[in-house]
Amino acid sequence: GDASASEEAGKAGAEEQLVAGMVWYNFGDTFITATRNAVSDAAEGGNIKIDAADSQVDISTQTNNINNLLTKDVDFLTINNINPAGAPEYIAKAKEKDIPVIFVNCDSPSDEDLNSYDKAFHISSAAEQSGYIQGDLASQYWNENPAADRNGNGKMDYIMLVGMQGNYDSKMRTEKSVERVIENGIEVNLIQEALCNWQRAEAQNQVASIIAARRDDIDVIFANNDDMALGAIEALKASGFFADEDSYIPVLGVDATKVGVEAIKEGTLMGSSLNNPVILGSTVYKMIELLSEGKEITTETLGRTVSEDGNHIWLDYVQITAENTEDAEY
Amino acid sequence: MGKSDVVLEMRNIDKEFPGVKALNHVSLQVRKGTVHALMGENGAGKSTLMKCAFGIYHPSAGEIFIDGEKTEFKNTRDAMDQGISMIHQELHPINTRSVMENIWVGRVPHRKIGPIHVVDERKMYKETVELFKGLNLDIDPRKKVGELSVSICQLLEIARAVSYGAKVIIMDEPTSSLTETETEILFAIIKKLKVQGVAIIYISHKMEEILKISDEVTIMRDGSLVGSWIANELTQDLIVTRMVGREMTQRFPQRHNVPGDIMLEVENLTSVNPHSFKGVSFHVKKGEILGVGGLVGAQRTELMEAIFGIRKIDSGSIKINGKQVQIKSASDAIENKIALLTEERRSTGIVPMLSVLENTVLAKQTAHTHKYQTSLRLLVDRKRADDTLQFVDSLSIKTPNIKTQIQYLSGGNQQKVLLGRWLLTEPEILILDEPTRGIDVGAKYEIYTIMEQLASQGKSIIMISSEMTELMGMSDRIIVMCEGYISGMMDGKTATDEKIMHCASSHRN
Amino acid sequence: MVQSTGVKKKFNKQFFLNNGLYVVMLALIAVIAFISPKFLSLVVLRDILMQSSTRIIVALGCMFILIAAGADLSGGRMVGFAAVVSGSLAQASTYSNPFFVNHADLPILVPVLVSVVVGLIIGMMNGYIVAKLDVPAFIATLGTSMFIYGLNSLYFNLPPNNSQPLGGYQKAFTELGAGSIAGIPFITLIALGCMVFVFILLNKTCLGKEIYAVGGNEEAAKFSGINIFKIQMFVYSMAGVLYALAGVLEAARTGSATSNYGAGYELDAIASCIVGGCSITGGVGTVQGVFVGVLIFNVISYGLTFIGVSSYWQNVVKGIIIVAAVAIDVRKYRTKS
Amino acid sequence: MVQSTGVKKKFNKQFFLNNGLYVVMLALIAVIAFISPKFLSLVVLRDILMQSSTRIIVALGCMFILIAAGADLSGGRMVGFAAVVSGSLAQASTYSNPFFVNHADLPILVPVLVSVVVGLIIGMMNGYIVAKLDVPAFIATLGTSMFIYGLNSLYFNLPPNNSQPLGGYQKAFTELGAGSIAGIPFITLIALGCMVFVFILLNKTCLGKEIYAVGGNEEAAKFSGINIFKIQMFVYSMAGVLYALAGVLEAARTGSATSNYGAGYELDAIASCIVGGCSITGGVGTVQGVFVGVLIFNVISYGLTFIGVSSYWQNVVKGIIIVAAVAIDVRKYRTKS
Ligand SMILES: Nc1ncnc2c1ncn2[C@@H]1O[C@H](COP(=O)(O)OP(=O)(O)OP(=O)(O)O)[C@@H](O)[C@H]1O
Ligand SMILES: Nc1ncnc2c1ncn2[C@@H]1O[C@H](COP(=O)(O)OP(=O)(O)OP(=O)(O)O)[C@@H](O)[C@H]1O
Ligand SMILES: [Mg+2]
Ligand SMILES: [Mg+2]
Repeated sequence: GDASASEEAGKAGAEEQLVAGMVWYNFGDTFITATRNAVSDAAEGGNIKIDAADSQVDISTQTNNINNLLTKDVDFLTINNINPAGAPEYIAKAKEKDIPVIFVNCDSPSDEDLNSYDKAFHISSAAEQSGYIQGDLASQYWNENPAADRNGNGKMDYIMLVGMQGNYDSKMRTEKSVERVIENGIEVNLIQEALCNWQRAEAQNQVASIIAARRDDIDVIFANNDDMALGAIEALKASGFFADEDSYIPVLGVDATKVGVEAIKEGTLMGSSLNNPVILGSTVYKMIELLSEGKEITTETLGRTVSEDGNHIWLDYVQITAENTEDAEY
Repeated sequence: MGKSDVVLEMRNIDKEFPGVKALNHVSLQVRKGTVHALMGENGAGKSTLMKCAFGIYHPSAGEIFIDGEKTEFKNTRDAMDQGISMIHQELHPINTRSVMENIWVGRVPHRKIGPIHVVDERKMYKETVELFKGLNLDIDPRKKVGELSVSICQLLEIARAVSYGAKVIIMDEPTSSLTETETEILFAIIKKLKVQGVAIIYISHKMEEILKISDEVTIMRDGSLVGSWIANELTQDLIVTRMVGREMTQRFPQRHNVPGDIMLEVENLTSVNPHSFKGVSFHVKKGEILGVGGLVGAQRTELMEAIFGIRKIDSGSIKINGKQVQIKSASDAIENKIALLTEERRSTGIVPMLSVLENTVLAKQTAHTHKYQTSLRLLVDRKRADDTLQFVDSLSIKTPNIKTQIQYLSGGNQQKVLLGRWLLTEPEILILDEPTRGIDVGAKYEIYTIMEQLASQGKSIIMISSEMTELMGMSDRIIVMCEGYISGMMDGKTATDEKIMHCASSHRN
Repeated sequence: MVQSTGVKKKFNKQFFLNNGLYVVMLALIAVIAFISPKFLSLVVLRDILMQSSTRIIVALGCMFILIAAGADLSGGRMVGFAAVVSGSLAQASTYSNPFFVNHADLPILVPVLVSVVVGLIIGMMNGYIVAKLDVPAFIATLGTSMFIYGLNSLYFNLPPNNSQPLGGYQKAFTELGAGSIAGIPFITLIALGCMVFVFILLNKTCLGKEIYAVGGNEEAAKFSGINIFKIQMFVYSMAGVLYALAGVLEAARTGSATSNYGAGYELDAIASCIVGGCSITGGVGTVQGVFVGVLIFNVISYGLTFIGVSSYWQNVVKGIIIVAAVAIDVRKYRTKS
Repeated sequence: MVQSTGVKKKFNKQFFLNNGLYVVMLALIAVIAFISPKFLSLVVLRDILMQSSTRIIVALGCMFILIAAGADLSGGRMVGFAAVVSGSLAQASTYSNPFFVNHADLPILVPVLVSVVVGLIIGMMNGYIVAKLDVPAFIATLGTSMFIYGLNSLYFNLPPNNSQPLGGYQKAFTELGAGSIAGIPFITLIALGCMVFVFILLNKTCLGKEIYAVGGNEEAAKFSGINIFKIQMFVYSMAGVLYALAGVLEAARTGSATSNYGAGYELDAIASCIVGGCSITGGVGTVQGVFVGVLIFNVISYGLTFIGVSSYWQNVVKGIIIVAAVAIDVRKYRTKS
């Protein structure tokens, strides 16, 4: 039955343009913007119009946007979901309208929910991976550099710069990075967790204060994104770090933004990880295209690994350090 | 007096507000070196005409001539540049700034350093001191205006208007918040200005003043011109008749009230504020009108506000009908059947953006809510409107309708609304702080009549007044205050200007 | 004949001026409908009403404050706090990530009431700080807004929840936010109820009149026997209750809640009120005005998304429309000539 | 003897009351230093001054508006716009991800001037909307703030940048934000310069007196022939320029810029001003007051992080301190007895 529905959609497409409604959590976010741009690039010359809405980091606005797009009778719905609890409802609504729904770069709806509708998909990088990469890089540095334990207490004393309370990525990165360090057999000690709302200036201010208070205790700084990591680096520089090799402190970010990569090249940011927005954006578009043509989404048709039950596509984070900055180009 | 003497001429001025024709073909000629009184009932259009002459309003029709030349004022700056200055009926103090800055606002003495106008504080101070000396005023130029009393603000306003060195000075009720001493200061100033050839347009509802200082009188009624006369050709009665449009033989009503038992007794009342009233004792009887005289700063207002529960008392007691009462707020006072018509209409009286209706019923509605409510505790609009209309009629309040915002009424009519507000609470003790300030003769008479009627019904009335005639004409008894003390008490019938002034200026002897 | 057209023209212009806001809104709808005719549908109306509902309730709270010449920046954070508190209490006992482990399904009146009481307490706190401690309302409510945001974050971060977005509400609670009767969403009905309630309170009760008087001239109100402290306590408490109610409905409507809920709602609410004719100097404001104010904002947001204007351009366009709407609307007060 | 102690005590109490804000700030510093004595160090002082510098400049802009009895919500977005504009022009030609491809190193005066001119234009726009179109300042500036945020996002998203955080500034530009002379950061010196400039303008020039007059009583000012339009245009323009300057310095200080820079600065600035003695009803405000106001906020933020208070608790504590500080400070006005 569904194949014919897709066929219908395909036929309709010949005369009438298909519309994909896309809900993004924040247009102000660097990564999301890059992804949106990648989608637009992929859609260029295609038959599918993209209708993007900005949730402005607000679940309520996201809810409004989804309703709005459904009311407009879009043919596809993609949700960069910040409301995991709402996933079942969104799937139900899409099912009611009989349109495909794709959850993009967010916490996965439960298998039960995904399986309840054969046109529900989830494509995302695994947020925990970015945490693991940070953990591994920190552990590696710790093990290779005896001087890494700056206060000699045998523990990795770290600062955690948190993106946003209640945010899935933020939570995963905060938890998994340290978990991995512990798994690697290193004792850790939290100096301070600072909520910086993804902001560079905020991170810079708070880290300046922490340095003034605990200058000699800081072994590592984990940041949930590159912006905050770079803010921390700015504060470190201002208080004399990074002047020579002895005044190095490993700072770890996520995103591999262009400025981030510059900092890696410069030797201040130790490492980051890339969730390639171009791959994400183009794959999302490819999925929509396949669906519009009535084709099935498989590892072969999509060119990306599709899970066995056919509704998960996991994209990998790529670790970026001074050795492979060229991998961050996209 | 030839035509060439005319400095300011207004010809056939029209001005309309939504729903009101405020001015209808009004003409006015003001001569050099004279005082031209502008008279008329509340709402006659005096202030509106003057605002047209000062560029605040633009007339809908008509012409204005300065020294015989036709002109037009786009704004007040234009008017000032052409030699006009004005004392406004409603004061506009900049409370957050100093006295001298208020005087020189808009034209602060300065030096030019390149393109920058640097304030010359010293010069500003010196010029202020000189100005004040010339006008016989004693005010610290550095004081913040917010800390000064209304009367001082009024004097400042006068000084400011004079300091422009204008050809024509418009004075819209400059003495409404002055006592006689300060009024004398103003008259001296006016005399000096006349000699210098300055023309003065003088608006006042105080009859005595008019004939004392004016050379010519123009009378308006309901937005139209009644006529202009040389002052010596007029008598008070004639002016009143022409203003009101009917004969008025008496300024004060016949009094039938008989003072009875003591109603309110104040003993040894002392303010927590060391500069305010101290050890004040007095009483007022049922059916009595008690006048309270004194100079500015005599603390009469503070005393009454304290009795009304607004200001804190350090010691002393208040008894009503022989029973001691604790009054800690206005609502306590109202509950004890006290009403206070405040001195400053704008700051403590009207709620500008609310309607005449809302302003009238405000106090009664708060104190006796049940009278306006249904069983569901909802207000009945009809009852409120009835109460309001009753006073609009009985006090002949001029307003397009009772839904009009009170801020669009003329000053005198606002005052009547406020009187209505308090009469509605059916007080036993009615405190009136300068009740006829800015009120026209006709309306004054109406207010006096109401006072007399209330007193005849056995109510007690306390009237603070800086107008001697009113004080003597209406009071059964007069107490005089000075610097926070009660400095004298006398019978209303035997009181004289001299006696009152003597007590008002010193409490020690 | 010529005469009568002249009069008519003048009348039309006056009508246009007096109803500037409505005219702008209708023009806006016309433009959007022209671009995308589907906009004129019941579903769209329903969506917009639904999205406006919680905003209306917040704005009503804010209106109380503005009429009384106060200021309140705590609205947004109050919405967030109430959302999290009610969400944490409205979860189904079967939900796999419960905020409180091992509890039975609570009657949904419990989350509603608890949140509203929290709102009341915080509102009273605001009122007390403003009215008794004389702290300028702006600072007082900014302070409480930080304070309750902090509390909310701490509560939201309690184990085992650890800052996870709340979810898994009982059916009855979700129904409160998403259900409807005869096609009209419950929350729209609740908002309507609030509007009627506030309308009656402000226009038909003594208390309402006293609020206007206090906002119009506090001194005059005091001299007339009005208890300023009582009125200020009342308006801030009332606002707190309305904010909390909005928060509860927001949680129910979205089926979730985080500590970031409601961020920025206070400014939106103040803006809607002012667009709707309130003044920050107090003494004026009507329920109808505020309703239109809120609606304008929501029609713009919804409409621009509906015709596919990008988020960046939306901001540009929104800014222009809001300013233009008010610029047209204020012309009616231009009596000075 | 007894007498004299009595007098002394009274004097102390009066002194305490008159300087409530300073007392609170010193008490705060004392508590923090007690917990962590290292707080009393030059580095900390330097950090706090540096972090306060841009905030002071924003607050000074805001102060102009508040003195003139206006309101301005566009400050934060103006900072963001200026940061992005200046950042895009201050990049080194050698940077691999330039905003403008193939350009030479521009003299750093160019980004500074261009941003300041942009600030001036937007400030003038605000002034015009408020003074000529009679739109309430709150709405006018909210509208422009949306408008410029939209513009900023569009500009920031231009290819090839596509919303990537800006970076790779010329050395001279970075130096402007991070450098110092004799241990005093440049940006602190610039903030100091702004304070002196504003102090002179407000207290020593006719224009300054007129601004106070307009804010203190607009009618009085108008009747005295002051051109209200001119004054309002001036204060909004001046504010725009100061916001823009702050934005440039923020970009230089952080070595980056995104369109989200400055979000929320406007409220912080208003709050600092009010804590420092400005009133939203206009006519009052001093440079010293605003300086202390800004400093208090920054000492709290810095100090709480310094002693390791968690972010969530920080909000709770901040809210309480701000309210308490102002509650103590306002007692000095309590002359009514
Ligand atoms: N701004 C305004 N809007 C509407 N009506 C107004 C306005 N100003 C004055 N009026 C009306 O114009 C009429 C004349 O008012 P005006 O203030 O000139 O009277 P007045 O003669 O000065 O009275 P008073 O002696 O009480 O001061 C009144 O009916 C008043 O209600
Ligand atoms: N400490 C104060 N704080 C605020 N207002 C005050 C203070 N002292 C006096 N006032 C106000 O100043 C005005 C003048 O009051 P005061 O009692 O000094 O003079 P008065 O003799 O009553 O003046 P009048 O004769 O005009 O009634 C009153 O309106 C009063 O409310
Ligand atoms: Mg260590
Ligand atoms: Mg008048």
